Amino acid sequence: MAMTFSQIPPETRPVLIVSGFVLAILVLGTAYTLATAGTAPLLMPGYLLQQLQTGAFLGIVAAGMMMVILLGHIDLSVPWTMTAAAMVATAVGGPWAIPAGVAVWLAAGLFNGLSVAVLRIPPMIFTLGVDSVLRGLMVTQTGGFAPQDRATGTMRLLAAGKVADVPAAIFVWLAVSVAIAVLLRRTAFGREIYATGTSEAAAYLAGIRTRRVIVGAFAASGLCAALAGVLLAGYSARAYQGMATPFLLPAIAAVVIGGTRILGGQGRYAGTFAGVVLIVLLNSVLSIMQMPEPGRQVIYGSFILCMLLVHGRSARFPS
Amino acid sequence: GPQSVTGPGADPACFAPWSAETGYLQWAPREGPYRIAIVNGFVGNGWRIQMIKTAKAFAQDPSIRDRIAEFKVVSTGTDAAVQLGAIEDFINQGYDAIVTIAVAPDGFDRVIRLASRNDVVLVPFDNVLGTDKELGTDKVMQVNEDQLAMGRTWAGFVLDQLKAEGKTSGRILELRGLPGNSVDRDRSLGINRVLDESGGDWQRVSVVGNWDDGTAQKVVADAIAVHGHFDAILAQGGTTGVVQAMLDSGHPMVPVAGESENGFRKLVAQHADEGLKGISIGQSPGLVAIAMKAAISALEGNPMPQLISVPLPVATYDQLQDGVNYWSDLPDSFSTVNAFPPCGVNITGPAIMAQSEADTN
Amino acid sequence: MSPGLRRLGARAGRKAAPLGALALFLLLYLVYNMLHPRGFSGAVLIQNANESVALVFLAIAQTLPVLLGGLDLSVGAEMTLANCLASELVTGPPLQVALGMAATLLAGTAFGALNGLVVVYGRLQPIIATLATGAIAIGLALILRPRPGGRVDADLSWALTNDLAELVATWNLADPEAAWLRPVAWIPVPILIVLVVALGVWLPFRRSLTGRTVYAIGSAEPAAVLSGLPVARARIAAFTLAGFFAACGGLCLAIQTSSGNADIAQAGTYTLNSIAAVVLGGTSLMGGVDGALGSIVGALLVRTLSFYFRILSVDPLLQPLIEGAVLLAAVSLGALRTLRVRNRLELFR
Amino acid sequence: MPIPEPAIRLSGVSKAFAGTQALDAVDFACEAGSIHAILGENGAGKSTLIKILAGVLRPDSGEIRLAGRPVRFASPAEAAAAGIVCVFQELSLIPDLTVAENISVADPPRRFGLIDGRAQRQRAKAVLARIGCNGFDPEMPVRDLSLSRRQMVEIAKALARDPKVLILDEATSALGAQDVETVYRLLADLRARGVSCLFISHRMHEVDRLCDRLSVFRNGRHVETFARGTRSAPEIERMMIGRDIVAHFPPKPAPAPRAPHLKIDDLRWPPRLTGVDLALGRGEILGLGGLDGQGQKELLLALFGVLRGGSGPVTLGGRTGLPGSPAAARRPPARIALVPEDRKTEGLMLPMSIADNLLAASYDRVSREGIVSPAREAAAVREAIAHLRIKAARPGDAVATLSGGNQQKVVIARWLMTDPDVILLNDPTRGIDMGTKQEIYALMRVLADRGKAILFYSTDYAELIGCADRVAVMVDGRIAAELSGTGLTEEALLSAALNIGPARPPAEVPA
Ligand SMILES: Nc1ncnc2c1ncn2[C@@H]1O[C@H](COP(=O)(O)OP(=O)(O)OP(=O)(O)O)[C@@H](O)[C@H]1O
Ligand SMILES: Nc1ncnc2c1ncn2[C@@H]1O[C@H](COP(=O)(O)OP(=O)(O)OP(=O)(O)O)[C@@H](O)[C@H]1O
Ligand SMILES: O[C@@H]1[C@@H](O)[C@H](O)OC[C@H]1O
Ligand SMILES: [Mg+2]
Ligand SMILES: [Mg+2]
Repeated sequence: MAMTFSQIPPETRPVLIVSGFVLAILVLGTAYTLATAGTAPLLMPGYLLQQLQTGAFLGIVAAGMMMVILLGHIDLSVPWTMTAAAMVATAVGGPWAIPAGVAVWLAAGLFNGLSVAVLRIPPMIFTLGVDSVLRGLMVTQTGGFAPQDRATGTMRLLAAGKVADVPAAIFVWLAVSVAIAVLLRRTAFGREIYATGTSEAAAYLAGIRTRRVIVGAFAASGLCAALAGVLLAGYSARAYQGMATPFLLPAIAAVVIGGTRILGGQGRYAGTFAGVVLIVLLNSVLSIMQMPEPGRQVIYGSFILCMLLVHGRSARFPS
Repeated sequence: GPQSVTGPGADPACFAPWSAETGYLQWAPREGPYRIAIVNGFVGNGWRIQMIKTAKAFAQDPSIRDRIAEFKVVSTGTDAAVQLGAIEDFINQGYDAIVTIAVAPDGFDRVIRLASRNDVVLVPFDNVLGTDKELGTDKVMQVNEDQLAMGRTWAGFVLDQLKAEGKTSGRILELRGLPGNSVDRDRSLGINRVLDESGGDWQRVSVVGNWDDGTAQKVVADAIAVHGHFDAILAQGGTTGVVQAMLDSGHPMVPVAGESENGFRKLVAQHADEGLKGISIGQSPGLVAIAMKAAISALEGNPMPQLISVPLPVATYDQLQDGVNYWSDLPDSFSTVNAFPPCGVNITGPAIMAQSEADTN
Repeated sequence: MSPGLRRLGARAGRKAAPLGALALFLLLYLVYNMLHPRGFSGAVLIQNANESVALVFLAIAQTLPVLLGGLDLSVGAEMTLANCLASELVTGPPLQVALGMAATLLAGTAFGALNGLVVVYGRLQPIIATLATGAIAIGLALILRPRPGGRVDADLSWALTNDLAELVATWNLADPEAAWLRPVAWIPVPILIVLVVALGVWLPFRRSLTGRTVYAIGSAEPAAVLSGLPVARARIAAFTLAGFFAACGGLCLAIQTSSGNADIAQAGTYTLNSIAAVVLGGTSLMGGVDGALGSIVGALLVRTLSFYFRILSVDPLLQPLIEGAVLLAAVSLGALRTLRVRNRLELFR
Repeated sequence: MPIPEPAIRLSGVSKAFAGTQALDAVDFACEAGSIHAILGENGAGKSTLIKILAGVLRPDSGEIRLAGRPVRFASPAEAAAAGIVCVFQELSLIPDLTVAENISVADPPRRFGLIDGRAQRQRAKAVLARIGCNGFDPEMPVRDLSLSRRQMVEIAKALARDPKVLILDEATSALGAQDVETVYRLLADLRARGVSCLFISHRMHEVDRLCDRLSVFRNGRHVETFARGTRSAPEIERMMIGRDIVAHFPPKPAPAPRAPHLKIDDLRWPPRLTGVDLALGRGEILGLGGLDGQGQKELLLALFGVLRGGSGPVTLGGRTGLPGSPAAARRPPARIALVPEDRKTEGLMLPMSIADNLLAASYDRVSREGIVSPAREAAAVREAIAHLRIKAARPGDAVATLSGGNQQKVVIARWLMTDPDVILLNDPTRGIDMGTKQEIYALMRVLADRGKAILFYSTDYAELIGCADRVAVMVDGRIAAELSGTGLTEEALLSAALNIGPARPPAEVPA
């Protein structure tokens, strides 16, 4: 086993590890439910799909976040990019709701990207500022009462609707996934993200427009966040403050659990995808167990930790 | 600091003592007009915004306008250190009264001590402080509706509805508020005591909705997804979201207890006959106005109850009247209960809504 | 321009950030006091000190991981854990109070050490490892304190949240009117606490081999290894100290609020603010340069902003917007230097 | 009388890395008080050997004896404690610490357990004086030093630990002639004091001048050890490479009049460039000489669009103006390529695959409608590896696993893929073995003959003389002299670099 495992290309290992953990969770969770309630919701397609539907929003956010993390950067403006997009979409309403909402990425993504790339401000801090500015804008714009905070029909359809018993949101997530995967593996831009994330100086001297790459990645992250926000509003039928708070850290966790190097340069999208599934399932198991908040936190933390430790063992370049 | 005195206090119709045992406080009278500050904590929901708007509107109210020299509102967020800092700062700035919603029921010892040293009237309301000699809160004047009673009334009503359906056991969803706040704690206590006393065997599922429609809607939707069916839902805050979640998931209409959001009352009015037997008790954002008034009265040197009780505005599904205690043509996210005529607080929910429209564009 | 001059320039450039931050802070704080009805009074200073001390400690804590070129996302949680622990232990007879404080600091330090061990022997990136351990810390805090409450010795919280005179008076350590006391009587105790801890812990650390190694790792880890510096020890030490300083913050918070509160949101806010403080203070997130003093200034900057909202009447609905905008402005100003960089290769280090 | 135990003795030492046997059952000894050269082409295992001695790497098998006692080092610290101090090929200085701090980084002078700044400064001054670097202030951060200064500090740092065994791994590769002289004197004087030195260099003439004994390594094996002068240069090279080398430098074509493709008039980027005039024609190799840090690096960077605010008309193939960025420089019309000074930080993305490093500048060439075509990609990589004979197990391996020389080849190959008109080379053969050097010399000539214009900075005079059609010597950011034909001699270069003797006016290029 170990023998064969070491032959697998290093960047693929995390994907396998995570997938392994997904299976483990399904098995353990089912064992638990069988023992306690005698039911096995985790194995019922209906329940699983419902969970993946809620996972879709996290998945889309994580996809964008991965682009930024591959550069060794981070985007903390995700929560309010999502919320702002949702609020704008619901406020505009009508056919223009979705375009209007998604357009928020311009504000967030490009602004982040330019200041990180040109002014070279640490994204950790700048995106944090952008997050609170967006929050401020929304609070003032809505004056607390969202003027009109109901999701439009289309939004409901995309987020909560079903196609052949499969939630539409899942298809959106899959579409985004394919797009990102191709972008990363098959386009110059994707390769340049890896190069820039590994060594910006070397990439720059190789004639790569690293500034464009950085801006592009943040734009992608903003775009995904905005899209996820609009969908989330569709799913909960409304836009509201704090709707996106529970997405930031899980998104980062999913990306890193999926084997993307937090310092940039390495990571496969498949890993991120699996990471999202893993986190979603973990949460569902915890809520099935009616695990109280303290326990949740401890388990959640320990879980991520041991995931990381497992990766550490199979890492290519130990820090 | 204030002296402990014996009642009766000023204007009992407005400043009703909590109970017979409630003590009275009296500050040395001082010349108006006064400088008053509002120190809010959490800003995450419509209720707080409406509270702030009410406060601002009431400061302009003819009944007190000329007794206020300066009026300031800050929201500190949920960071205790910052809220305490803000209060202490206003004490330093020489404000006469500070009206506040505490981010936590205790930890205020220092500011209480400073307030009484500097003869500043500190008036916690809504999320009040634990009343306790050691905490020194026997020297503060607080304003609130009886949260325990609110919880009990909710649970009592719901149990009656269930009994009427012939249910003495089943699964009940409790939707909690913002963790750590006294309001959340007391309401939950009230609810669960009644459930315990009822003797019925109730499986309880409890989720946290932060008093916010959106959050409430999401967590209720998840709870329904996990547990399938609930026989009743006891919600504090965000009740519109609760019913919305039931509708979206096709959950049968069952008895629901909740707050006084216009949206909730609209939905109850619509779906009562399908089984949405609702009870709506309003924690009134207008409390802030009463607290302001109480502060002024105290500054004028009147004896004041140490704990001022504002009656629970209860409306059950069968008492709802469009245009009277809810407005089908207005948005969802404001609290219908806002005015309190016995106290001369006549700013209604719709009025505030109107004003907010004005503000936002 | 001679090479020598250029190097002076370069060094100034490296120090420019903290100096700029200091200047900005002094300016803002001066104006604040001028606008404040009781400006330049002991009371105002005490209040500001109390409100800032926890964040100041967190900023110091965050500085060490940042110097390593990492981030500690668990400082807020560590602070909360300490805060809850203190609300259990720091009460009762004097001895118990003293032991309680010691135990609190010890616990935080231990948790920090745990972070260090995980990072070093688990070979994990700090930022993500502490994301996980942070959750664990919060979990533990919640177990200790499911809802806010607890007690902290009343005299203690009074004595440590006022000026030196009060402290002396509260425990009648000496005649409050004593001549030797007068000149220092006005100094707020929190400031003294920070000074004592900073001088007593940070300075020696910075001048120890371990401290030097922390800087070296942030600057060029492989080189540090080749040079035979105690890399692992330094890493663990850095996170351990971070835990200690975070615990100091938590203890101060407990003393100030005389209670404990396991508030997840608050922990998050403090962590992010600590990062903001460190950056505003000029320590490069790339690691290696500058240090605690800058971060303290950064923390004070962050706090001073919110002071303004109470003297100017700003619509509360506008406050988040203003806070964010000012933060952006501050960091952007610091970054304008990069536009003057003439050799773009320098942009990348 | 008994033969004294050698200072160091390795027996049967082996070390393997993923894929490569870096050291293979090596027996090796070095006497006390001698300077011992270790020769071998890139990847021979030299650095690995000394990393094992210095406690950076642990051997898979075998034994190390220090003055007869068997030793095992768990860390560089332990090795240093035992008296083995190493100047590493990839320098071990901390950029953000000052020179003084770096010199006594791991065992600073202490007072009451705390670092004593003053004593530290004095110690630094002292050692710097010993290597003739009184020039600069020990309080300045190493970040601001040129590569050659850093190497001197690195050497000072090693001295400060007063070693019993001093190891220099290509420690002089970036030093100008002057510093090299100082180091020679230093080593001689250490030898006199019974210190033994292991000296790794690819510059034969250095080795000849300096070393008492020479050991040749090839493919991780110890080939032979012998006293200086007992073998001829060609013999040694044969040992290293395992085959004969014909001529060192490819023949130069007869000087022909060339229309300038790149023309620089009075290019300024104060304070480093103070008015550079150059003309370079297609098919020409123009060498850049002079002591290190006279603005050669800046000149290349300016031409490549890295420096902001450079002024002075530059004409490139008829067009005027500097490119705004490497991105712009790379593309038509400019078509410039730069092989940067430090391949590890500026040239390569070390953890990425060899393939990705090769393609970094040419993704557009291997993709259709923005989508990278795997087939073209693979083809391009295969071609590049073959063309420069890069020693790599799999194109998917991290470029970090290649030895210095092969890493350099990757950088060059990357740029050849873009088919540039102008090629800027910044000391491309630094730390590269003879075999590879020769390949690069030959390659340069081939490229020139294909009509490329090549601007080539080197710290190695022999190389400049051997390869360049003309050499422009830079002093203080301008061209002090231009040498060509018979005027191009080591002495001429040195005197021009030191600005002694009649500085010749730049020879006009006949148009
Ligand atoms: N830090 C960087 N990362 C990536 N590319 C860069 C960077 N700096 C410059 N470039 C590239 O160089 C080109 C122009 O650079 P830049 O905009 O910095 O010139 P500039 O700042 O205007 O300098 P100048 O004043 O000399 O024009 C851009 O197209 C960009 O691709
Ligand atoms: N960290 C590593 N991982 C994998 N392979 C390595 C590593 N370090 C060295 N090698 C391999 O071991 C062999 C010897 O490398 P080494 O650096 O000792 O050669 P060298 O003689 O120093 O070459 P150069 O003269 O270019 O420095 C090379 O084939 C190299 O690819
Ligand atoms: O009292 C609660 C108030 O504090 C919160 O802000 O909104 C809901 C109310 O029930
Ligand atoms: Mg520009
Ligand atoms: Mg080597």
